[in-house]
Amino acid sequence: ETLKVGMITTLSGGGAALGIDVRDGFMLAIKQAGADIEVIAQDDQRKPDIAVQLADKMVQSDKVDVLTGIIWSNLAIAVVPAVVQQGKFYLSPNAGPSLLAGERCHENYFNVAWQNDNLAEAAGGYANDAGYSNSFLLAPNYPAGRDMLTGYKRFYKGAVANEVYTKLGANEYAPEIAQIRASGADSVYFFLPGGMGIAFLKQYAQSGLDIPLVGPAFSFDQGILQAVGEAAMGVKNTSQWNKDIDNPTNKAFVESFQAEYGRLPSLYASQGFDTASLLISAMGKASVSDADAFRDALRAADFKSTRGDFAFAPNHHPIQDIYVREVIKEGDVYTNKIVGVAMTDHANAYIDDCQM
Amino acid sequence: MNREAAISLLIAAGLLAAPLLGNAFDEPFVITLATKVAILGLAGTGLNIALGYGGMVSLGHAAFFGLGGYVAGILASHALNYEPLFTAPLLVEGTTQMLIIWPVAIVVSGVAALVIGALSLRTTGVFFIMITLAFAQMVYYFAISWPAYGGEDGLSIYIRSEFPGLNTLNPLHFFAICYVLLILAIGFSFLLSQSRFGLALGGARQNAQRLATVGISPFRVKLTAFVISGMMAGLAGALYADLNRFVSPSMLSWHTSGEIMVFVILGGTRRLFGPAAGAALYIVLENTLGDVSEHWLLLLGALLVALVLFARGGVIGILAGQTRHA
Amino acid sequence: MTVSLIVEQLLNGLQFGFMLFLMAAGLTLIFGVMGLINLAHGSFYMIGAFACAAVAAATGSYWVGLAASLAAAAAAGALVEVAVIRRLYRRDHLDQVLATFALILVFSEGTRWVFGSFPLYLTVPDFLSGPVALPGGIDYPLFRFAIILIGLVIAVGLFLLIARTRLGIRIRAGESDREMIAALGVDIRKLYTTVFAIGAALAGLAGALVGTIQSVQVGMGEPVLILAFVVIIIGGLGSIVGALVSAILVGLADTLGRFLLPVAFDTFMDSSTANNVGSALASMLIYILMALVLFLRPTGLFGTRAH
Amino acid sequence: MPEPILQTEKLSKRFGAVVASDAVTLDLVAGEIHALIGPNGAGKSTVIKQVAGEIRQDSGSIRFAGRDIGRLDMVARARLGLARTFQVSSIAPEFSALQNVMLAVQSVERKTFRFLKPARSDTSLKEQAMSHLVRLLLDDRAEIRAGDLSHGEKRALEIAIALALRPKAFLLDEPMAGMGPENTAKLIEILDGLRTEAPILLVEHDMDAVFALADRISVIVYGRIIASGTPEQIRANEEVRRAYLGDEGHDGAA
Amino acid sequence: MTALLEVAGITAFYGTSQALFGVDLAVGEGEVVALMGRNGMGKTTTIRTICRMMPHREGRIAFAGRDLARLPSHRAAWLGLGLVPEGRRCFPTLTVRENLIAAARPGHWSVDRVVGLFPQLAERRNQKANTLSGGEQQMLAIGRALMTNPRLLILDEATEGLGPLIRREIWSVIAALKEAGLSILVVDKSLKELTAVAERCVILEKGTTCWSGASADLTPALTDRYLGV
Ligand SMILES: Nc1ncnc2c1ncn2[C@@H]1O[C@H](COP(=O)(O)OP(=O)(O)OP(=O)(O)O)[C@@H](O)[C@H]1O
Ligand SMILES: Nc1ncnc2c1ncn2[C@@H]1O[C@H](COP(=O)(O)OP(=O)(O)OP(=O)(O)O)[C@@H](O)[C@H]1O
Ligand SMILES: [Mg+2]
Ligand SMILES: [Mg+2]
Repeated sequence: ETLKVGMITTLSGGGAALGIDVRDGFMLAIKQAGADIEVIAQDDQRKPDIAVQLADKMVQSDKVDVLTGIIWSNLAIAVVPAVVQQGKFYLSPNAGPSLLAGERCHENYFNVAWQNDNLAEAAGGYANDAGYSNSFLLAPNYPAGRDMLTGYKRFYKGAVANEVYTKLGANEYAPEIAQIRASGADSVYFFLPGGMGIAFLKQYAQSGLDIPLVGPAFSFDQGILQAVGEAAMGVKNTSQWNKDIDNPTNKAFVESFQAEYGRLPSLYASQGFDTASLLISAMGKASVSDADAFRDALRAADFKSTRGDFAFAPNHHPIQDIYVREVIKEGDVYTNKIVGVAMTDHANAYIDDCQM
Repeated sequence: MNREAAISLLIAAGLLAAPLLGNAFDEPFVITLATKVAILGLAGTGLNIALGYGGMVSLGHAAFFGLGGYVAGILASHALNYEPLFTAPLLVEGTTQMLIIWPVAIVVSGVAALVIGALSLRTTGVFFIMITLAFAQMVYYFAISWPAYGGEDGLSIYIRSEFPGLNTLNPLHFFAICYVLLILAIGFSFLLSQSRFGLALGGARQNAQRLATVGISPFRVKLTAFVISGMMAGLAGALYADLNRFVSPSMLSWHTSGEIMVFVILGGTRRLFGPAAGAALYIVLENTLGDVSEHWLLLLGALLVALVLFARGGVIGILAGQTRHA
Repeated sequence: MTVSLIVEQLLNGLQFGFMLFLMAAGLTLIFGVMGLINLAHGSFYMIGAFACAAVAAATGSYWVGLAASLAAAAAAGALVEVAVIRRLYRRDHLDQVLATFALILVFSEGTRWVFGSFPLYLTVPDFLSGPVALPGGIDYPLFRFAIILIGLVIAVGLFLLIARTRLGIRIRAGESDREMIAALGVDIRKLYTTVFAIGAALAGLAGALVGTIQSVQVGMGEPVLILAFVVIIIGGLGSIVGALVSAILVGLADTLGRFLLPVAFDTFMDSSTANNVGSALASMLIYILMALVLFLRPTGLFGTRAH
Repeated sequence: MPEPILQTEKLSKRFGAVVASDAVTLDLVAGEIHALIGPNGAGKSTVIKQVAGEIRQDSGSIRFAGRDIGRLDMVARARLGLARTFQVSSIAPEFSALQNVMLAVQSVERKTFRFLKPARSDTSLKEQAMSHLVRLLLDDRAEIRAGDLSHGEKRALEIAIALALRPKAFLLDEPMAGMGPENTAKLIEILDGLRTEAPILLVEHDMDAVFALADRISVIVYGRIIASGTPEQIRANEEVRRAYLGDEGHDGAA
Repeated sequence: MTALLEVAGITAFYGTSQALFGVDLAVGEGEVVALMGRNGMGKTTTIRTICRMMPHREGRIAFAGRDLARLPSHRAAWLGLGLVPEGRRCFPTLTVRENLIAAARPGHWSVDRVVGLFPQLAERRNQKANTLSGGEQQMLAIGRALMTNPRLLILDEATEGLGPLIRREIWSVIAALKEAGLSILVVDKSLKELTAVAERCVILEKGTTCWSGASADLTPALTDRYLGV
């Protein structure tokens, strides 16, 4: 029978690019598999209260079986616990807050992207490999920002030159750049998603500083890179996916995505695609009406991921390789190339906090 | 009965009928939406007292709305985690009883309104708009970066708070609570607007100097109205927290202030049912336009512009004509 | 902490101040002088940035892009004034709030429709690119000096326009009594359309210039809107000098606050709490500043008008 | 002479270079109309504003009903019984004329903070307010929006509000301005009768009215009182003639 | 002779309430006409329709041979209407000088001539209008209208709030302007001065012209009946 999926994601306003990529990746997988899935995708406007109400609607009125789509951690925290309590499945294509990985983990909650700290941890690991010993850390002042610095420090072994939290949404980084200059750091680790990252990278390039930058993939994703341009060239960043990961699934995905939508897929598109692939694999094994069987089928993660090997840790978050990428230019297009592996079969730090 | 009264009755009846129909036709989401309309209408009714009757254009009501929400969230989360709020000087436990949460929310937001109002009422006009915004933004950034109750991530309540004799988890019951409170608030606004205090408040809005020369302190009158207004917004916030079983700083953001203000203007300032009508229209548009197009915000914007241009005095204004009680 | 760091931060604060002034310049005219509440100011800012980015990409010339930003924003401004704002002069101020709030939705979503959801590329033109070396070993980006310079020019220009020209006198007269100035023989409608378009063009120019070193994306105008209002209110309505002074004050407070507050708190609490509290306070700082100024001077620093 | 109810002592106020009032010493005793006249810009309104508390004097003191009110705000002074009218009508434009007066009545009753009882059902409030409108020939305009009244009607409403305050003293700033001849005559009659209720400090440029009404006249020029006395004394004063009256006083006598 | 200003049978409304029910009035070239009536009879409303600050519904208003019906108020002003409005309406945030030059049009009157007429304004050239005394504002309003160098000067209670000496001064200015050939329409409360300077009077009662004729024909019976004196 038809499986009903409710997708709550950001389709309007500033953060829409991410939501659209997740949705497009997700839909592509369904289309390719010809799976019998009905997707109801709706815009959460990046507001937690709207997201909660959409979840209510999808559960109560649309009677969906599975929910997915949320981009932002704060929205996920608002929506997921209530949804899974009502016996629905939630597959996260992006947000992976520590709360949902640890204390508030749930048997019906699966994260197909990463635990939030993962890419930061990998960046810390990479910093060790690169021989950095005095890092300057920079993130916006909100929970995800603090998690991203904690994740880095969890693996990074060197000293911390300074740790600076900026206002969320800040676009002006001259004061921080001055502090970096004065700090004597040998590397800068930063987490500044979206427009913040664009502004920072451009301003950093203008400042004439040449201390190496490293960060999680979020500021270097395919959509954003074109806007940063030259200023991002050569920067190392960590990601569980890149378009040049060498496996047939990924190759096919990148090609078909480009053919379908006329643009290169981003990290988020791959996550949307993988989420749908996981769902389809589980559908093949069990009916969603048999929750236990369906859950086991999901847990088996018996699908071909665009990132290669993929398995779930006990708290239903990925065990996966995380790569180091470098920003390059291919023709006119700025993109990433994998230059190394930061961590292999990496899980997450919250497994022990999770009792399910 | 004049025309506005008839329309008001119609709106009240419609808002009551929608969830009942939703329930009958197995569309429970309609109940949620109607509840949301009632709650945001309540917040708007509160703002209408300050903005409409008192002429105090506050762009900071999200602060009171959010504080009410956080009161509910914090009390409930302490109760659910069995952690007392304070141990010294006396033991204060959390609670999930609406009948306790509401008064606390009302008092907390009232006190906040008293402080913010007292400081802000030195200014008038757009300066007042901006200083109330400033205070709300302070609370907002504080909530975002203060980790104890979740910061930007917010705070989940998981279980809706309880009301004696009702099952609040039943959407209809919860709607009934919100609806009754909305009607009570509107009734109170009506009495207030017709009372001697309402007369003085209108005087303060139109000409504070005139009021002062007849020996009534415009400051005291306005501050009183501002506090009442903030209290209603706080109560609405507490209900909103229970509706979503979740509070977050977004309740405190200037968008929320702006949205509540839009409900009031859209419905018609100084119209008793204006805020509820505005909230209903906005929420219905928000929930139906999305199916029309991915670019539904554009449609919404265009519709709102058209409404401002052609519907003087808001929705109630076009329906009921220009006259209104001053 | 070295002297040169402090000097550099002061310079940053000053520069941020000029940037703020630039962002607020258009609003000074529309809101501060004409007295129209225009929440869609940020949209003109965004339109300028997108026009500049798109045209610069198409033509390869940053300068043509800048010209396009002026033209596009002015056109949008004139259109908005004629189609919407003009019909609201006789109404409650609040109708302007609702209408321009709605216009934000229209412009943001319209821009996303035309340009897609991804940020656009816009970067510093080559000959303004890179740092210059200042005495004391400070490298400072050349483009930021250009922003200071342009900010100054606009400040002086606006000041002369408002305070010294007949046009300025008429705008101010219209702000307090449109009917009367018209009865005396001034075509106030045309005048207001023109000035609104100029205000929008200034916003567009600011969007292009600031977008060059920040990011060009949908929604970029929203934080600007609030900042610009803050600047004008602190300065006092109608006062160009006030707007400039207040922009610099806000710029310095914000820059020094985010840099010094964590350090200051570090002296008496453990460093991670200090960092949290300090940066939390820093993000509230400009609002604290605004509340303080308004508490002490309810019509702003240089304001006399209580409207 | 009885103890004055209102007494200003050396009130001074400067605005930059302009000395708006310069050591103004004035008093008002029960039962009298004391006119304050002088050229435009001489500082008459400034005196009224200082007494009413709209602006704070730079120096000097004000006593009213036996207390020093120099530091009280407008509201407190009004509550002590000072009723003031404005040179430029100051009314609540969206309220009806009647509601404008009701506001004053309820203030006198000290019953403003009543939230639940409808004011319109309060017949005594309404009746009292109406009686004051009747006095100023405004009864058929009672339900009109005050902002829609004609200029002269607004001026009359302003007086009605002051009457409704039943004050201990009136401060009237050009009450006749803008009123037609008929209403002026009517107002002269009203003020004439009013002086026994409460004394009036009257600022007015209508010399017919001033000479018809005043028991005492003080003349202010450049912020300074240059003469004070009975109407006859003032009319005869050469300096006053030169600075202000011209030959107006003679006409008034004629 | 065709009149400079001709108002015939106009009616006008504020919202739904009618204020004018048929006003007729004419001002000839170089003529001074007084518009009279009790408070609230429609004098100001008539003036507002002439200056196009509000529309009329029926009737005709022509100025210098042009129908004003479709003109916006600034165009009417360009034809040569100069208004001293009721209640002064100086631009409060502008200085005295700025008030004067805001709408100035070239001609005889200049800032220097105006402050020559009202020396008190000279010292206050750079003072904001909202800090002027009432009488000073009135002088400013008159000066501002003169600065537009009108063909027809319309004075709505222009001597309100002025002291006796200045008032006399204004009346002699009006007389002088009349000598110089300016047409004037004037509303004022002081009958004596009005009838001295105006050739003709028009009296309004409840929004209609109830009497008009030469000043000389204005009998005490008439003034008692229509003006209450
Ligand atoms: N805020 C102010 N700033 C500067 N000058 C002021 C201010 N207020 C009043 N003045 C000046 O003080 C003087 C006295 O003004 P006031 O209003 O008391 O005059 P007045 O006697 O009432 O005159 P009128 O009869 O014309 O109303 C005037 O010259 C006026 O210009
Ligand atoms: N804005 C308005 N809205 C509604 N009615 C108005 C408005 N202005 C004036 N009126 C009414 O129109 C009528 C004529 O008013 P108008 O101002 O023309 O009288 P006027 O003859 O100039 O009186 P005054 O001598 O008092 O200035 C009055 O009854 C008045 O109440
Ligand atoms: Mg005066
Ligand atoms: Mg009149």
